[in-house]
Amino acid sequence: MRLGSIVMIVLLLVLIGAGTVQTKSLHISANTPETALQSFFAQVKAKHWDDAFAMVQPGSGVEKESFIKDLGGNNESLKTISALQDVKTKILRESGNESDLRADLQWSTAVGALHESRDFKLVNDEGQWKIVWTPPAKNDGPPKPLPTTYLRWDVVQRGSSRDEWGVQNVEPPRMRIISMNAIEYQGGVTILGEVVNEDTVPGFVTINAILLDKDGNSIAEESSFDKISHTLLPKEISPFRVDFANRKLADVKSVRISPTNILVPAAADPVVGVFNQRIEKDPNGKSILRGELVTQGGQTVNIPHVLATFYDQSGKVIWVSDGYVDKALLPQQAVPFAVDLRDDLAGQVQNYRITVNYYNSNRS
Amino acid sequence: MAIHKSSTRSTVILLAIVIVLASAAPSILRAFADEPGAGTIQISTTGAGPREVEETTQKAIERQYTAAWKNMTAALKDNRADLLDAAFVGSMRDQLARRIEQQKKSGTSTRYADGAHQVNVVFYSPEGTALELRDTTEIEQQTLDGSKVIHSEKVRQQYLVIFTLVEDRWKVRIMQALPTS
Amino acid sequence: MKILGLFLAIILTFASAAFAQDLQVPQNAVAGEGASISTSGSGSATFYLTGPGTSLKRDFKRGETISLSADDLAYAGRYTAALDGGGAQSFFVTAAKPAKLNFMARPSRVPVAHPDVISGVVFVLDRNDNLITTPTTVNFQLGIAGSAPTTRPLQSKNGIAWIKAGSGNREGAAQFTASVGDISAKRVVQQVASDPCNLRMKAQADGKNIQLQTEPIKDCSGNAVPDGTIVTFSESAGGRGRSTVDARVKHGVARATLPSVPGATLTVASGVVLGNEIRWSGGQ
Amino acid sequence: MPLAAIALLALAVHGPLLLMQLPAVSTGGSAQIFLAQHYSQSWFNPWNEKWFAGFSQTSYPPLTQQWVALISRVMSLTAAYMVVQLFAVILLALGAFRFARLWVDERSASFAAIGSIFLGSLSMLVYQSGQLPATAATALALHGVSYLYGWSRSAKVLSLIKGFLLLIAAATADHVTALFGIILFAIPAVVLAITDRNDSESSERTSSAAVLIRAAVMVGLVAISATIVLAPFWSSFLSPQQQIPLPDGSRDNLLLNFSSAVRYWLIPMGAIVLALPYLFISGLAERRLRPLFFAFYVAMVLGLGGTTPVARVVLGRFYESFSMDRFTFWATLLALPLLGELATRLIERYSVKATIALAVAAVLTFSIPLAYVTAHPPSTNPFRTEPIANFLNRDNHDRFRYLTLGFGSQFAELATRANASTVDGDPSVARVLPEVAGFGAAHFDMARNYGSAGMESLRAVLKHASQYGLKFIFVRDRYYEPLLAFAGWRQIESYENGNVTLWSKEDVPPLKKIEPVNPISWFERMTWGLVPMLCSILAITLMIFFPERRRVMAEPIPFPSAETQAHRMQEAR
Repeated sequence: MRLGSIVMIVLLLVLIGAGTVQTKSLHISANTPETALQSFFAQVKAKHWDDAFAMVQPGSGVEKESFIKDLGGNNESLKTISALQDVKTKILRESGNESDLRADLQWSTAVGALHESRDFKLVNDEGQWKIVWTPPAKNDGPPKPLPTTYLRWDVVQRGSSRDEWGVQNVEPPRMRIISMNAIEYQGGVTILGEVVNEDTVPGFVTINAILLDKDGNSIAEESSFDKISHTLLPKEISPFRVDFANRKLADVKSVRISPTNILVPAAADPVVGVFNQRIEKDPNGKSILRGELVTQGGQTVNIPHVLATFYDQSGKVIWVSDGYVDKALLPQQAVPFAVDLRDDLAGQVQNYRITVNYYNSNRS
Repeated sequence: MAIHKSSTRSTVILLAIVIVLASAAPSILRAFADEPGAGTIQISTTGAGPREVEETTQKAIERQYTAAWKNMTAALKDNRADLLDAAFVGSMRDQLARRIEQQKKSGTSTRYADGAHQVNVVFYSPEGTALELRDTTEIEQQTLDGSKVIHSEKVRQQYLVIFTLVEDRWKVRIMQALPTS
Repeated sequence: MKILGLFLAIILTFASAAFAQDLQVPQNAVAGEGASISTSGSGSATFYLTGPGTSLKRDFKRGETISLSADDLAYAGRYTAALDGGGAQSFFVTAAKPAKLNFMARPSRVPVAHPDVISGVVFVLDRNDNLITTPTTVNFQLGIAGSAPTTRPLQSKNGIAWIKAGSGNREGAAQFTASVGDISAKRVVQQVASDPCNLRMKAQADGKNIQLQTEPIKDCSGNAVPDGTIVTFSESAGGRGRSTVDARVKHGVARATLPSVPGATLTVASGVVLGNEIRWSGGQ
Repeated sequence: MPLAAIALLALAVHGPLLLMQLPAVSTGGSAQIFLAQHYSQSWFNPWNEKWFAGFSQTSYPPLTQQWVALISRVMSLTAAYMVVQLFAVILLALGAFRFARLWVDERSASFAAIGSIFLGSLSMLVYQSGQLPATAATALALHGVSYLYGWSRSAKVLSLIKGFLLLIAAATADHVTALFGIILFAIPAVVLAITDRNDSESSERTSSAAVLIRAAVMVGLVAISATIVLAPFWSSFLSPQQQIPLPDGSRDNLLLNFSSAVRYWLIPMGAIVLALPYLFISGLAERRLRPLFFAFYVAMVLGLGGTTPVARVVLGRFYESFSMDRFTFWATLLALPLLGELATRLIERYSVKATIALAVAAVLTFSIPLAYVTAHPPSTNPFRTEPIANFLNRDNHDRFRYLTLGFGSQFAELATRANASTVDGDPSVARVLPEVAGFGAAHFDMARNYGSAGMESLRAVLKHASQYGLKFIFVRDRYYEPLLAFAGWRQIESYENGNVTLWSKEDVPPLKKIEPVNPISWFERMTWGLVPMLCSILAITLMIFFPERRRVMAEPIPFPSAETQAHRMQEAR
């Protein structure tokens, strides 16, 4: 029966071998440009920076530290709380020892899935394909720390005595919806608009929308969620977008919009400038609104969020789109951003407006 | 003799019927109080001002005032102050809680049976956070010591009620019986 | 059955009335003041008093006077005094003199020079929070430091007096006072600048950038808009893109830095108010 | 009295640890306590409003939770859980003895039972994962399978009744054991019954077919009854509900992932790893033991998870539904009879030295998992959930729903303490909210661990916060803060020195109760509420009051001195 034992052990080893080969096949291999890039991103996904950097063609300006910062993020940016989820690679050009590839990266981030399209050049280095890493564009000098002298509003809460009848409380700030538009898009109904804080104190606003049928009954209820800048300083305007999936505009008789606003503590800093805004076509032919974000104060912005409002000739809001920027904004340093624009609307857009919302990890 | 016997029997039967009916009187009176329309509240907003009463506010007040009477009746009957929070606030809640506390101590309780309410909104504050109404209703009130009915009466009563908006609900803050003119 | 019930109720009412002669209840009781109830007859009995916030049970000897403390009659409303074995009388306790004004002034912030934007509602209460339903004169006074206040006396109705007033032309903390006799309640209504009026900016070259600065931003009544107000500077350079900065007002003016693009158009706005426009020639 | 001694040893070893309530903070343990709390309050109504905005507890077999609920009448829920777990461990040791007795002599079976108390895999399941249902169901299944052997081989009606009741009880304790565990133990037992059919003292000859038919009758009866009793469970379990697979180390390739290999294989196997060559040689050496070896082999290969392709192929859609460590647990249990025999042989040959070595091996196998649990506690930086529960229980805060993010195993602990309802729930009892149906069931508390799909499903439910009355979110992992801030929640409070923050949304209306989804019939409520408990009580009563022949047990067993001849072919006890 020793034979039987040997057979069982061999069978076990074969099964383990099969399982390991199957798993291993997903790991390091750099025989072709595509597998090399896949392997590279497998290391990035596992955050094995050393192994990933080993697949980068050594060259001037390629430093491991900046390489890790580029892929793993820094300054508590969105990248630092992102994980690479999926990679799709495509060969753009192949010639002998050089190849151009495009990687469509899907990141899982704290604010949802993010897509990134990035082009890479690979060179064949003694049979192994290596990635030619383009270091991120350096800004002019190190960040300049500037003192923050803007004011801050604090809300002093009254002690929670049981009965506060007749005691004067501070009202929530006055907010006003200055425009609203309902459209049908991708099999659903979308409500677009803008809200302004007309008051002299900051406010926190959320927009709830209810679709009503011809009998006044509620069909669906949704909120603006993250398609709005919730904290509005005095006279600040934010766009909002409320999406209702699987609804038809024809079924909707009216829309009930209910903004909820409260007085909140807020700081007037940071001020973010949006420079060089322009509508372009990306390599895939899609319309994109691009620009650069620059903080004008001395504060770092960890996660910027860009909201774009698009207007037609009559000044009507025809679309609102948004995008998160995966790099932190350091004082006075420009960080590029790109926001999608619906191709079918690109021709109608006469004007647009960018609002920058942000999250700071030290924000209370 | 036969006549005498017969009249004695009749007297006993009659007395028995009277006793039975007398003991059932509170129930009968309550049955009357529970006639159709008892406890129903109809709110008129005619003459309310300075702010016009919104339809949703009117419905909310109707609902909350009905709940207030229901909760107050149950709280005073069973001596349960925890039932008050849903519909009362401030001094009215404290007032009822104090009464329940005293009832508990003395082993007494109060039963209310309210009839139909005719309610007029007399004031609705400009900013929409306070509302005053005048209610005319007929109530039957019984004071009980343990299970023994000490006193029972049925009166027509007028109340001045102030509702205030607390968080997201209208609650009774003042409910004051007015002297009958 | 209904007739029988009615008959019994009448009998019970008459019976109660007969026993009620045993009790002499106060006729003009005032909330928060003591009172007494005199009784007749002999022997011991139990006395019950139910009313708003009160439920008393006391043993006593018939013929004695039952005294009720200020606390027993703290609340205004209908009270019922009853004896075990029958006998009951009801009486009303009215609210005492005004001791507290519940003053709801709205809003706490208001733009200047707007009519009927301030409202004040006063609930006239005694010291035990009973609503004083007899008409009472309430004086409302609204004014800002340095100017004569406006005073209006109004009669309360059902315990409530209310007023609507417009905001003044000057920003600052307006004192809003309601008083009855020597009792008063004070609230502050912050009168704030209205929307900017005549928003103007100037531009200055600063190397590769343009420094933009507004003139002191004021509303149409001449009040400076509060610091922190958003002012949007825009630079539009046709096909070369556009730049914007949402600056905050600080010490009455707003500043921003934009890239210098010759031929660009510079505009300024705050909320829905638009300011002047500058065509940037490159700093010359 | 070896049985009593084994029970006492199990009590002595596990009693103090369970008294310390070690499993209370484990993910599985706290979830079981939560589910038991509902039975303690509402035995016959499985609709529990505190998770998933309302879900039916028929989505998890009820037996152990009902036992905990019953015992919690006289003590706290946590203490009741520990009592039931202790009972399960003792029952497991006795079951290991009974099962081993089918294969090996009494002395070896005693060693096997002692070994079961010190199993690393058991320690991991009890103290790390809090798998009370799995351990209890396996214990019941071991006894049940032994009676299956007795009935199949000798047609004893009492064995049929006991086995039937025990296997039903096992199925109503844990569905994975019902689907896979019972099969792994039953097949070798039935094959053994066929082998042993004519070895009894009786001169009557029995055919293989008769044994098989009897086995089929019992298994069929169990299958039908379990299907009827657990009907509400099967309908939800087998519905094509998508579940996002949670990364689980037990499905890793253990050769390529050392930490997973340690956690899911080396520590559960413990000193058994050293005995593997013996198991392979001895298990195949004798024809009678081969079925046992093959069952062990299959369980071990399945327990290797992603190291071989077998588990993925064999388990199909269930592969990603549960952790593979229970297959390793079953493998170690299936190895015990052979290990018991090995212990007997070693002690025969090396006496005291062997005894000491075996004792050290057993103690190490048992203590290393405990050290691992201490080093890798189920809840890192445990915190007090009382202040959070107090917040939810006061000022009508339970008019709204809440959500926790990053609470880990303390998620269920908070759910047990709080009166308020959450939109989340343990994935083992997953009800998929309509909003997240497109992404699959996920435990929002650990949404980030599910990757993009998890975060998208979290976004989807947050978008409908108003519909669910979801106002309060307690965050223990700052990872989620940007999403909440951008979505309109504001931080309003912090607890435990800022370790946990409370976020609130202003415009959320109070919750609307959700009516039971697919409410079950009165009959189903009754069978669900009564049959599992009755089966387990009746089975244990029968086992105690109607024990099988004590022919062998009457003989004194020399311990630890050697026995000259091993008795292998004795009946189940």
